[in-house]
Parts: sequence; structure tokens; C-alpha cells
Amino acid sequence: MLISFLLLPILTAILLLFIKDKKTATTTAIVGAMATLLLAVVATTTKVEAFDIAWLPSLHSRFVLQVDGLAKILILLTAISFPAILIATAKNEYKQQNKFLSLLLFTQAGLMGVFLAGDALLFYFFWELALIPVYFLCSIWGGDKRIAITFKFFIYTFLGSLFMLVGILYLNAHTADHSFSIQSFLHANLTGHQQVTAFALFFIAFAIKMPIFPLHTWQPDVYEQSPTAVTMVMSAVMVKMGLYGILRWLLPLFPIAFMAHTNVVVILSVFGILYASFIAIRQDDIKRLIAYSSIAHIGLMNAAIFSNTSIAIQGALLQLFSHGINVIGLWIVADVIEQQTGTRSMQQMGGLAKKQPILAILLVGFAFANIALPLTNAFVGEFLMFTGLFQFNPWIAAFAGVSVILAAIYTLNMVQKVAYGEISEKINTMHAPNKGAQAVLIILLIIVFVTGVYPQPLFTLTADTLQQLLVK
Amino acid sequence: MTFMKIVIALIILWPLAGFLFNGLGRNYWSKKVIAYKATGYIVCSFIASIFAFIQIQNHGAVSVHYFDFINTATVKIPFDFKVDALSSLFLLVITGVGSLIHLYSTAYMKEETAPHYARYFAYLNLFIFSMLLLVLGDNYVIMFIGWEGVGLCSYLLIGYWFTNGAYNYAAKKAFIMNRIGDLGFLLAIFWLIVKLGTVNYSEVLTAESLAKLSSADITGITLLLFVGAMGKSAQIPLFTWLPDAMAGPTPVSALIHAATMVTAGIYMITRSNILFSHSEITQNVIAIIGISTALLAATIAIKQNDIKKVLAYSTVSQLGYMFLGLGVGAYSGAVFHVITHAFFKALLFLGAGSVIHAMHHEQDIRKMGGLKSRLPITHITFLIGCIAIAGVPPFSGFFSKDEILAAAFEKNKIYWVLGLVGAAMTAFYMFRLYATTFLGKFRGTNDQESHLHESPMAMTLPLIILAILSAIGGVIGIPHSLGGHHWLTGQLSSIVAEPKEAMLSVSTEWILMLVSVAIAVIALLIALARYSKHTDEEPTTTLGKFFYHKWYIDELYQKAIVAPLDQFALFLKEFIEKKVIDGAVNGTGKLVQFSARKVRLIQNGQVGYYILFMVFGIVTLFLIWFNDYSILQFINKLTQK
Amino acid sequence: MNAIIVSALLGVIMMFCSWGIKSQKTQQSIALIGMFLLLLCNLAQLSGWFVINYDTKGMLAFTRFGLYVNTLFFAITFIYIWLNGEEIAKFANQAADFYALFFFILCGASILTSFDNLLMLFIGIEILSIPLYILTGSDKKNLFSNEASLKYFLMGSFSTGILLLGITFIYGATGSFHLAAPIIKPSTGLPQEQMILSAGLLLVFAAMNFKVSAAPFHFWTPDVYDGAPTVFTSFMATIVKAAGFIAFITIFNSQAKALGHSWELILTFVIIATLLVGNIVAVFQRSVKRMLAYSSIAQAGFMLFALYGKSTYANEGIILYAVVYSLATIGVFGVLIKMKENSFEAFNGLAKTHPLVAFVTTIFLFSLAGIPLTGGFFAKYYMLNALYAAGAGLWLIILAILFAAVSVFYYFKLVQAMYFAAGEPTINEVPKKYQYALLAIALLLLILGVFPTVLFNYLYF
Amino acid sequence: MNALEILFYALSAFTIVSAIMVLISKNPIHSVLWLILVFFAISGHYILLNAQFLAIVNIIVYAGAIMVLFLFVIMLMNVKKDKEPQKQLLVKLIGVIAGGSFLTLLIALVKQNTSFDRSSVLLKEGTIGLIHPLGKALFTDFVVPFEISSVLFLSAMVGAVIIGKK
Amino acid sequence: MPIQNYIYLCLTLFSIGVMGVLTRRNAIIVFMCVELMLNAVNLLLVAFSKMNYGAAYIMSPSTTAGIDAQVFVFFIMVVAAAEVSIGLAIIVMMYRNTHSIDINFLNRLKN
Repeated sequence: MLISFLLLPILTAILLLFIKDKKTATTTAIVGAMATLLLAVVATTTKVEAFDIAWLPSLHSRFVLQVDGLAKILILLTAISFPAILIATAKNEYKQQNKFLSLLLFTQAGLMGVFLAGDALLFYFFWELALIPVYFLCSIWGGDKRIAITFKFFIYTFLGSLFMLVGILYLNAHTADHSFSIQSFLHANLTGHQQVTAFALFFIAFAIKMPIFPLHTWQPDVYEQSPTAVTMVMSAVMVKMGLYGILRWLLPLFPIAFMAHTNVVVILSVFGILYASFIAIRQDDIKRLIAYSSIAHIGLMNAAIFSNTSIAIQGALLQLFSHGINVIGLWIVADVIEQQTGTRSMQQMGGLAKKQPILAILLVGFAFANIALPLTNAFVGEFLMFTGLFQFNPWIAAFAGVSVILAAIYTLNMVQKVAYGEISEKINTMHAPNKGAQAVLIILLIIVFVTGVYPQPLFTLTADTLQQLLVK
Repeated sequence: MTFMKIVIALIILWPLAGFLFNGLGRNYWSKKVIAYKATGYIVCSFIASIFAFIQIQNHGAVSVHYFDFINTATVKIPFDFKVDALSSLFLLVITGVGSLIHLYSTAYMKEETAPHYARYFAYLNLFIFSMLLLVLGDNYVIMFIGWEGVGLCSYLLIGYWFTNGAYNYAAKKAFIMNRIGDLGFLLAIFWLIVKLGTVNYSEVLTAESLAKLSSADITGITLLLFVGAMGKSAQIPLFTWLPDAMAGPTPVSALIHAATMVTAGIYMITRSNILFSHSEITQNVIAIIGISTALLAATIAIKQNDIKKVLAYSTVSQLGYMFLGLGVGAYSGAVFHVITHAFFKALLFLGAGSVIHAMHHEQDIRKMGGLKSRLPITHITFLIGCIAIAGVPPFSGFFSKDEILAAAFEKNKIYWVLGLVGAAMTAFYMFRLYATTFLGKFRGTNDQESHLHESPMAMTLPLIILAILSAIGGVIGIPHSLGGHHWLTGQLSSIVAEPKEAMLSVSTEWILMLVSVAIAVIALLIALARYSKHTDEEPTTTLGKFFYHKWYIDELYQKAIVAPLDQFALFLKEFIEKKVIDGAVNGTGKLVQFSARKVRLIQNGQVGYYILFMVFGIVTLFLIWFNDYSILQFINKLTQK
Repeated sequence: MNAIIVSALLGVIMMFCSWGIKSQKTQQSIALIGMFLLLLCNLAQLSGWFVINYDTKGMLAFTRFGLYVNTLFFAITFIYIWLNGEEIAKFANQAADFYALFFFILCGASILTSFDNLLMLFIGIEILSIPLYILTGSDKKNLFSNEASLKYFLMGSFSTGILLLGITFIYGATGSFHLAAPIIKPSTGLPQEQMILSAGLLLVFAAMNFKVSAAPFHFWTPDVYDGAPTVFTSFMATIVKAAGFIAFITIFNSQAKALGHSWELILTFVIIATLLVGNIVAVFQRSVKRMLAYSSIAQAGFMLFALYGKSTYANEGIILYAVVYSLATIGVFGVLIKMKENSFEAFNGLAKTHPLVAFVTTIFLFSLAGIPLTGGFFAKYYMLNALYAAGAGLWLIILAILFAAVSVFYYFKLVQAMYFAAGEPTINEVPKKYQYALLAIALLLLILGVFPTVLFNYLYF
Repeated sequence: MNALEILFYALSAFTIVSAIMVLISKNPIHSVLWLILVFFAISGHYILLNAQFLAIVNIIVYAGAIMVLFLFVIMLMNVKKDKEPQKQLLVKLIGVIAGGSFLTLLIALVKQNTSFDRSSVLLKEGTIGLIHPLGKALFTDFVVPFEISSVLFLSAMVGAVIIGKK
Repeated sequence: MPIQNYIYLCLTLFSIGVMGVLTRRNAIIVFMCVELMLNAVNLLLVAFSKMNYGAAYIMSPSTTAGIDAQVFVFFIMVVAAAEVSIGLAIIVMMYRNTHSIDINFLNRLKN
């Protein structure tokens, strides 16, 4: 069962390499992604056996795939994201479309692997596997400054993951059976000092991936320069890898070190939230704005996890999913506008509500989800996260809370500049978005509201993870 | 129970249905269908509310559970509704006034095209839905959902004419100022959850919970709640959005920015009065801010020439009164004023809307005048509204305002004196407005004059109903001193523990009433005398300019807060982000490249040098070997913390 | 023993081929058959059913490890000749001479994997080196080739002098050239008595560093790799270097104790210097060939980790590293040979005109950079693991990965040129057969990237 | 100080002086000649140590064959004394310092090494340097390296052919 | 004769060789200095050989201890001869192309 989460995207990706026709390629990719989604729905609703075979005997590493609530929620997010992204961007023309889609699906396989891996070495493998296709996607199909910027991104994250590799090596040396399985990592007897060392090594990787202040500078540039489909994957799913890593590895494995660093990390994150929010206020490029907004949101999730209160972690678990959905929605709207008008500068937009009311409504819908308006999905998550932060430290929560206001400022700025006002020259060239994108947006918006009003299924899904984390 | 469950669900689902109906079908329905449906749904909701009201009159408060909104190991927030004396009153006001305003809107918005017409009603319905959520919720989180929801609708409606940049700006301003308040509210909720583990009224507002909270907790929570109320109810310092909110269609101003949404703060504080009563500090803060707001807004209102702006500042001022009432412990008085204010302020706004409608969207009162004869119904109803707000008996405003003033007198004489000053100013600016608009001779263009007409039935009918309500609304709270039995206080007794009931002697109350009536009447007469014939020109005195320019508060905010923050953001974006952080990242890359350029010079192509370096390399190896101990020590020192 | 004898014989045969057989193709075929034969002979010894058993009087000792490494060397050389046969032929009308030299080099390499006496080390190194001087200078009309050859020769003979002085000191201290001997005496003696032994070891260390091009004895590498004909650089940078490493490890795994705790310090110094010079300078190169030369220094820095301490990780790691690095380097040079010039710009737009070539080059570069899914990742991982298992400080490992990140910087410059830069690549025609050969190498690297342990299975049974 | 010692010191002095002369002679041919003298001196040392076989080989191979080869090449190139370029003084100085420090280090090392305190070199005596034991050793214990060194020559030969061919 | 004397002598010779390599520009002279270094090593080996022989001689006069060093010297000579042939070939080749054997001019390959 679980192996098909890897095989399905990979096989589709390989198949795609041989399909030259653009339309057929797109259809194939969508069908493949939909199949994965179906699989994910089945997997999240049923009990799934772990997949475990021998891999590298002399390194004591096994090929283990397993799921729990945390993995399930992210698998679901990944599985939803890809078809959504593929359908929404189906009309976008790329040179060598089949290769583009193929790489995208390779990324999906990598992401699935990251969320499923029960073995540290395997985890690292998929961690990189998810990165490399993205590097090519951005560098080949990105904007004008793509090469240098993607390169910086790649080296940055690659360096980060190397630190994690050292951490894995370090832990591996300290386990009784020298294996890489998460279970034996859990039973490794580390002193406080050793925990801090390993913690630092892992944390750098995750911090860069998320990214949290001040390691974030690659992100806006990359988001701006990447083809939007890739940006969506990155901001919806890839950044979750860092948070996932913290929840899966850092928190359970190094409780002492984790506790010792909560203050530092939370303060850093909160600072980053405000910082990114302030910068977002001054952005004119819609993609950069969403990027900084994403940094702020991820910062909040990180702060919540590090506040180490069960409420906040519960909120973060939910937000992992919600943020992904919301941000994809925003990106799709931004992409439709960019594809049709050829600009990302919000100064040149305006009047969307008059020209394309439906798109404007969808934009406003996602914008409000982005600022966590109640009855949208983000509210539930942020509410719980803030509560937990408040429990951790009221003052920090109050400071972090300022981001709620700042988020309103930049999001409404965006809405105002894009949707309202008289129809601008650029917007006037727009025609109706394609049916696919529209349908995806509507479905996503429905998800936004359904999980916003009734988030209980997601809580139930992640209850076991929360329980485990609390026990530790 | 299930019966009430259905009734309450109906109250709230009708507006939601209206929202979905109009929102999704905006391109399909005719304007007529839209109007009927939108208004009809609210009326249905109103009927259900009446039903619920009667039910709880007979059977007491009801709390119903629908589903768990959030249910995790540590925190549980049910999606519960509660109908009790307080919320049922608000239900009636919201749906009642709401129905009237919907009705009014059907005519007022006639010029819009069908999709926008539908959009307008969808927003309006959504607003009613959110407002109902706010008052029906059985815990602070549900209240907060409604709380933000109304903010959203306010935003959408202020920016209803979205092609106008200034309107959008006003909408954004309203939302953001509200959000500042909301943050306070949120923090208060967190505080409650962290301390008590619950946000349900039935568990928070009890003696046991109070015992669990220290006095600092209570003060902190109540102050934060008050911050929330400040934002929503436009109190100092978060009041500047409300006058700007007049950018929206006039019925919206009537409904949202006068009758209902802005009173949410009063509802919230009244709802949590047990907490507030336990914090002397908070009460004083509320009273001081309330009275300051009342006076500040009144002074501004005196000098405004835009008909809606005057009413807007008047609203702010009246809200200030209500907060004064809350601050001095007169919760039921505040609620009373909310209700009467809803009547007469909605009336005034709708009247203003009628005038604007007749004047073809002219809002400057200096260009009006003499409308008395042309718009008879509007004139009469507007006059009733003015009298009511001025506090002349036996119109409703007199009773509610008097109750607050009496409580203020009891608490602190200064509040009372200031309150009186405010009352006088209220009477003055309202009659200034009335006189300038309706009396004298017409000052508008000929074109406008030729088209002057009374508004259609759909607009006048609500005016008439509201005028009647404004006139007689006071009956629900006739004080004992006047021979009444104050029905409202009785109603709210289960919610509000009115601590000092009837401490003032009857004679004192009489004197107070007489004084306030006298002052109000004198003020209104002066206004009438002065403005029946003349209009205000541009103010020349310093004070006049100061008031005219709204105390320069917007400019102050702009200069002291917005601009510096904007600059700060720019500084972060341009300097810290690009130069410092990214500079450090890129600098590392540059450093590598720089050292690459330098180090590669060693490889100078001369084999002699190469061998020389090799010899030195061997020598170095030997030296390291000789000094291994000291080097190791050094490294250990470096690597150990 | 099989390998040494057969390779020497094959060398002689190839020499005669250059008289008897004129066809380059035939010569290549003979070389390939010979190489295959060599491989078989070695495997025969490894599996024990045909062994030329001769009492070497303690000169050579054949271990499973050494023989296995030989096998790998032969296999890689086989691939190398298969791939580059035509290219070799361009340098002389008689490619057979070069094949003869290759066999002699392999003979030297076989000695280096099995020597048990410092005399054999010396002879082995010389057998390895002398053909290299010639290969470097084989492009006789090319001034770069001449210069590289002379530089290599001068510095090589200088380092031989150092090596010999070191061996002499060791002899002076222990009275024997036998590899196992030195360790016995100092352990009983006073520290003062070890002085001369340690000095000797240090000198040998320096000379061996020269052979594997570790800083600060690396100076010949960039110039020689750059100046030598590309096809021979490829060989020089792979098999020869790997053989050097095996010899290096053989000596110092047993002898490092004589240097006491300062051994680690000295090694650390060399490792850091090597990583630093190799990685940093490679960043700024404009010629791909020169970049690869510096990168080979950097790779040597990683391979030096195996010296840090004896562990299974170190042994397995050095095998894996040698194989993976050799394959990748041969592959990259194989592509480079087909380019008309060595600059990065020459690769611009290669992915569009030659997608397969670009793809395999990417795999090679990924492998060199140590990106997962290619063998290079596990090679580096084993090395880091060996380092940690030997008790090195974590800071050294972190330093190593920092440099690994730097290495990504310059390897990916080439990837960028191929995939993202616009332009026409200046490339000669690449025959289909050649492309498939490259693809085969790339696939090998990918297989090793997922199942690196297949390489070691043979080591243990 | 007995005669042997005097001989040793004299030879040593001669060796070192000749070696230095190799360095400082401007004319390459003189350098070669001085080097031949060094080799002769070293052969003298070998004889002193009773390593007769090596002494002979040294003279035949080194002083005879190799140095003649050198001389040949130099004369072939017709390098004149006046054309002989010199390194800068500073570079020379650094070179001398490098060599000097290398020497100093090693001598300091040897001085510290206690195991040599009791050891001495057996001059004149001993049979191991004679051709008979050496030959025996060469073809018994050292037959493997001896045979393998043929590979070295073969490769040198092939190399010389490759390089030398036009 | 104390072994130190030989060691000092040989080290001096060796260092002179090193200095020669470092200070001369003529490739042939440089190469000759390398030969000087090798000869210093040879002498040292023989000295060590006789030292070991001397130590063993006391125990048993028929010992062959130390013979290995002398054989080693023989091999060094052999190798040196091979090296010289190659080295000179290279130098000649170089000279043919550039008409110079000045190592300072060997600087086309750099950086």
C-alpha cells in the first residue's frame, strides 16, 4: 500500500518522459496525481501496515515506510496539492511540457517519501530527492534571474541537509544497534550535551527548509522566479518538510535539547513573523508578498511547535494542512493573473472585481483565509497556536499577535490593489480563467470553509501523533 | 429542547440562506426576486426571533448544542448557542431593525445593476448572520467568530463601491482598526483558556471561575476585552474608522455603523459584566474613555458639514455614552441606550439617506436647506429622531441617556457634569443639522431642486416605523422615579447583577432630569435660532478649525504611527533584508570567490615555488608534530564551550 | 601474484603488438581481451582456484581486500579503455605502446595493493609513476603537455627522494623494511627512541601525500592534470590516485600509532588544507579541466578520512569512494574529451543538442558532489562515518560538509551551463555507441547510489 | 683519531664541498663535473664501509653512465655559462633557508633520538657489502623485486621510445 | 664510528640537494640535485646497514643483517637509472619545442 505512494508518481513520471504531446502529457500527469489522491484518501481513512524491507545491510538501514496521523495529514495535503496544481496550471504552456510534469511528479514522490520514511537515511534520501527536481524545474522554467537564485537556494538547502546528515550520522553512532530506524533513534541514550549537538545539526536543516528568520532570504527570490506550479509545490508542501522534521525527529528524539531551546527558537520565530509581515507590507510583487506572508505563517507554526504546549502543537498539526490549501489558492489566483496579464506588479493591477468578478471573489476568499478569518480553516489552527503560545508566554503571544494585524494590512493591501479600483490597462486584457483553475479554486475554497467550520476530522486524524508527542 | 434548537437554527440560517442565495445566484435572479428574498429571509428570522423571545419569556434562558467546533485533548470549544434575556433583546433589535433596513435598501439601491444589487444584499444578509452569531454564541469563541464576521461585512460594505479608491481605503482602515481591537479580544480569550480551560459563558462567568482568577488576571482580561470593544465600538483611540465608514451606502451606515455592529462592544461587556464588576481599574478606564470619546466626537460633530459625518460622530459620541454607562456599572442603562439608539440613529441615518437620495447624492448640508416642505415624511421622522437623540422627554433617548447620567452622577460627579456638556452638544449639533438641512431656503442647484421628491414607500415606511419606535421606545425602561417599573432592568436581572439599584433618592433623580432636559432644550434652541437662516462657513477661529479638522487625529495617526511603521517596513525591506541578511548570505559566497581568487595565485606555475612550498609543508608537518600537545590544548579550548 | 605477473606479461605483449599489428582497432581489442584476462586471473586468485603461489619472502602479502581492489581497478580500466580507445589512438600511430604502459601501471597498482615491504612500495610507486610522466608528455607537440610532463617529473622525483629518506629513517630506527616490523620495536622503547621512526613516517607521509595530491603537496596536480592529454588525465586522476590511496592506507593503518596522538593532528591539518585548497580554488576556475583537477584534490581530502582510523567503514568506504570517484571522473573526462575546448562556456546548451550526454554528465557531477541517489553520496557518507567512528571531532565533519557544499558550487556551474545557459555547445560528434557507454557508467553510479553494499558483498565471502 | 676517522672526515669534507660546488657553479658543465666528484667521494665512503659492490656500481652507473648522459644532454643543448639564467637572490635565499630549516629540524630530531647513542657503524669489517652475499640475497630473498624491476625498465624503455619518436 | 656522523653527513648532503632544487633554474641541474639527494639516502642506508650489521655481528659473525639495505640501495640505483633516462628524454623533448630548459619559463600552466 504505502510503496504505491512512491511508485505511482515515479512510474507516471517515467511514463511522461515518453509522451511528447503536450495535451496527452498533461492528462497523464493529472490522472496519475488523481490516482495518488484516491490512494491517499483510502490511506487516511483506513489502517495501513508499515512497509519494511532490507535495504543496506552493512549500514543497518532498512527501507521502512510507515504512517501515523502526522504523516497522514501531510500525505493528504501532498495528494490534494498535486492534482490541484496540475489542473489549475494545465493551460500554462511550457517548453518540453512532459519533462516539466515528470520532474514535478518526481518531486511528489520525494515528498511522499519524506513523510513516509521510518528510517533516517531513507528520510534523508527523500529529502534530497524532493529538492533536486525542484532545482531543475526552477532553473529551467523559471524567470529571468532564475539561475543564480535557484542556485543559491539549492546550495543553501543542500548545506542545511548536510548538517542533518551529520546529525543522522551522529545519532546512528549513538544507537545500540547502529541502525537508522526511528525506533532505535528513540532509544538512543544521549546525554544532554549530545542532544544539544544533534538537535542543532537537525535544526539547521529544518530551519533553512521552512525557512525561519534569518535563514529565509532564499525563499522570496525563489518563489518569485519559479514557475508558479513549482512555487505552489514549494510553499504548500515543501516548506512543511521542515515542520514535519521538527515534529517527527526533533521533538521526540531530543526532548532535553528541545526544552532547552524553546525560548530562543520561539523568540526568533516570533521576530521572524513580525519581520516578514512588515516586509510584506511594502511588497509590490504579488508573488513576493505571498512569499513573505508564507514566511510569517511558517514562523508562527514553528513558534507554536516550539512553545511545546499541546494546544499549540495541535494547532500546528492542523495548520500544516490548512496553510497548504490556502496558499495554493492564493498562488493559483496570482498565477492566473500573471499568465494573462504578464505582470506581477500590483501597481499595474486593479479592477479585477469588475473585470473578472468570480476570480476576484475567489481571491478575496483566499485572502481572508490567509488572514485567518474565523470560519476559514486557518482560524482554527492559528487560534490554537496562539492559545498555546499564550500559555507558553503571554508577552510573546501578544507580540506574535501583532502579526494578525499586519497580516490584515498586507493582505488587504493586496486585495485592494488587485481586485478593487478602476480596471487597469493590464487587467483589461484578462479573459475568464480556464474552467479547470476555476473548479480547483472553488473546491479548495470549499475545503477552506468546511474544515474551517468543522475541523474535527482533522483533529481526529492527528490525535495519535499528538498523544505520542505528549507522552514523550 | 430540540424545538428550540430548530428555532434558533432558523434564526441564524435564514440570513445565511439569503447570503448564499444572493451570493451564488447574483447573475441569475432579477432585482425583484433578490429584494423579496433578502428582505423576506430577515423578516423570517425576525419572526423566529420573536418566537424565541416569547419562549424564553416563558421558559427562561436556553442553551443548545450543535456540534463540537474544536474538541481536542486539552481544549474543547462547542458550537453552542444561547438565547437568554440579553441575547434575545439583541436578536430582536438586529433582526427587527435589520428587516426595516433591508426593506429600505430595496428602494435605496435601486440604481444598482442586478449582480451588484444581489451582492449588496448578500453582504447585508451575511452581516445579519454574523451579528446573530455574535450575540447567539454561548462562548467567547463563537462570539469572536461573529465579531470578526461583522468586521468582514463592514469591510465589504464600506468598500461596496469598490472602484473608488478612497472608499476602499476607508474599508481597509475600518477592518484594520477592528483587527487591532480583535487582537485584544483574542488575547483575552487565550487568557481565559489558559487560566480556566474554557470559554463557555456558563463556566467562565461564575463565582468558581472568579475565584480561580487573580485580580490581576481579571483586570488584564477585562482590559483586553475592552480593547476589543474599543475597536468594534469606535472608542478612543480606535474611533477614526467609523466616520470614514460612511463611505458605504447609507442603509449600511444605519444598520452596521449605527444600530448594530458598533454596539457589539457593549453587548460583549454586558455579557461579561461579572468580570468587569470585579475590576475597579477597568471600570474607571472604560468610564474615562467613554466620556472622553463622547465629548471628543461631539465637538467634532459640531463643525462637520457632511450629513453622514455628523451622524457618524454623533454615533461615536453616543457610543461613548454607552461606555460611560458600562464604566459606572449601569449595564442595563447601556443596553437600554443601545436599543433606543438603534431606533433613533437608524432613523436618522435612513432619513439622511432619504435626503441624499432626494438630493442626488449630495451630502453637504450647506447645499441643502428648506427640504421641510419637499420631503414631509422624511422631515417629520428626522425631527423625531433629533428630538429623541437630544434627550427631550418623553422620547426614548431621554430615558436611556438619563439612566446613564444618573448612574454617572452616583459614581462620580465629574462624569455627570461632562455627560451633561456632551448632552448639550448633542442637542446642539443635531439641531444644527436639522435646521441647516430642513429649514431655511434651498441652497442646492436648480437641477437638484427640480428633481426633489419624497422617497418611495419602501423607504418611508421604515422611517415611520422607526420614528414611532424612537418616540415610544422609552417605555421599556421608564424609571421608578417616573412611576415606571423599568421593565428592561427586570429583564436583564438574570444577566446583570445591578449592584446599586435605586440608590438615588427620587428627588435627586428629578433634579438631574430637569437639569439635563433644560440644558438640552437650551442647546437645541440656540442651534435652531442660529442655523435656521444661516449656514456655517469655513471656521476661522483656532478652536473651530481644530474641531473642523477633527482634532487632527487622523493626521496625528498618520504622522506618528502609520508613516513611521511604513518607513520601518521599508527600512527592513531595503536595508535589513537586502543588505544585512541577504548580504551576509551572498557575502559568504563572495568570500569564497574572493579567497578562490587569492588562493589560486599560490599556484603560480613556477615549479620552483611548488617545491619550495612542499619543503615548507614538510617543515610544517614536523613543527606540528613537535608542538602537538600545545596545539591540541588550543583546539580543545576552541571546541569546548 | 597472478595479477602482477599477468599484467607485466600483457604489457610485454602489447609492446610487441605495436610492431606486429598495425590496426588501432585490433590493438584496442587485444588490450581489452588482455584486460579481461587480467580480470579473470585476478578473480581466479580471489576465489582461490588458480593461484600462482610463490614465496615472496615477505615482499608481498595478498589480502582479500587488496585482491578485491585489484579487481575493481581492472574492471574500471577495462571500462576506461573500452570508452577511450579511439581517443588514445589519436596520440600516436601506435596505441599499443600506451596500452603497454597501462598494463605496467596496473602492475604497479597491483603491487601497491599487496606490498608488505617498503622496498616493494618504492618499486611499486616508481612503476606507477614513470609511465605517468610519459603519458603526461605524450602530446609531444603540445607545449602544455611538455611543461606538465617536466613539472610532474621534477616534482615526482623530488618526492621520491623524500620518500626514500623516510624509508631510510624507518630502517634506521627498526632495522627492517618489513611493513609489520616497525610497530613492534617502538612500542617497547622509550618515546625518545621513536623520534627517528616518527620522522621517517612523517617523511613517507609527505611523499604519499604528494602521490595522492593532498595539500600542501598538491601543487603538481592542477598543472599536470591540465596539461596532460585529457584522456590520460582521466586515467591519472582515477586508478593511479586510488592505488596511491590504497598504498597510503596500507602503510598508515598499521604505522600511525608510531606517531602517537599527533598523528590525528597532522592528518587533520592535511585534510583541512586539502579540502580548503581543492574546493576553494576550484570555485574560480574557467576551464572545466582545471576545475576537475582542483576538485580531484578536494576529493582526495575526503578520501584521506579513511586514514583517520581503522574501521570497516574506512575500508569499505575507500573502496566505494575509489570506484565511484573513478567512474564519475572517467565519465566526466569522457565527455570533456569530446568537447572542442575546456571552458565552461563550451557546455552551454548541451542539454538541448545532446540531452543524453548532458544527462549522464549531470549524473557524474552529482556523484562527484555527493548528491544522494548517486554513488557519490554513499562514498562521502562512508567517509564521514569512518571519520566519526575513528573518534574525530564533530567539528571536522562539519567542516567537511561545509566544503562539500562549496563543491556543489563549482560542479553545478557545469550543470547550469548545460541545462540553463543559452548557446551552442562546441562539441565534436559523439557516436551513439560512445553515448551508451557513458550511460552505462552513469547507470552503474545510480545503482551504487541506491545499493552501495553490492560492492562489498564480495569482500566478505 | 685514527686513520679511518681522518679518512672519513676528509672524505666527508670533500663530499660536502663538492656538493656545494655543484650548487654554486655557474657553468652547468662544471656542476656535472663536481657532481661526479661527489659520486666518487660517496663511492669512497662505500669502500670505507666495505660496501664494495655498491661502490663499484655507484661509479659505473652513476659517475659513469648517468653523469655522462647528463653531460651529453647539456652539451647537446649547448648551454653556455653566460646564458645560464640565475634566480633572484631573494628566491635563492628563501631556498637556502628552506633547505636549512629542513636540515636543522632533522638534525635536532636525530640529536634527540636516544636509540642511536649506543649504535655505531662498523667500518671496514663485514662481508655483506661484497658481491657474493649480495648476489645471493638478490636472487633469493629479493628475487621478486628484482624481477619486477624489469617491468620498470620495460616501461622506461617504452616511454623513451614514445617520447623519443618523432 | 658513531652513526650520527653519517646521519649528519647524509642529511647535509640531502639538504644541499634540496637547496639545489630550490635555487637553480636549469632543469638539468635541478634534476642533478635530486640525484644528489638520492645518493645521500643511499649513503645513509649503507651506513644504517653497517650499523645493524655491527649490532648483529657481536651475536653471530655469520649474520647477514643489514644486507637488505644494501640491496635496497642497489634498487635505488636501478630505479634512478630508469628515471634518468625518462627524465632526460622529457627534458630533451622540452628543449626541442622551446629551446630552453629554464624551469622559470615553465609557467604557462598556472592558477
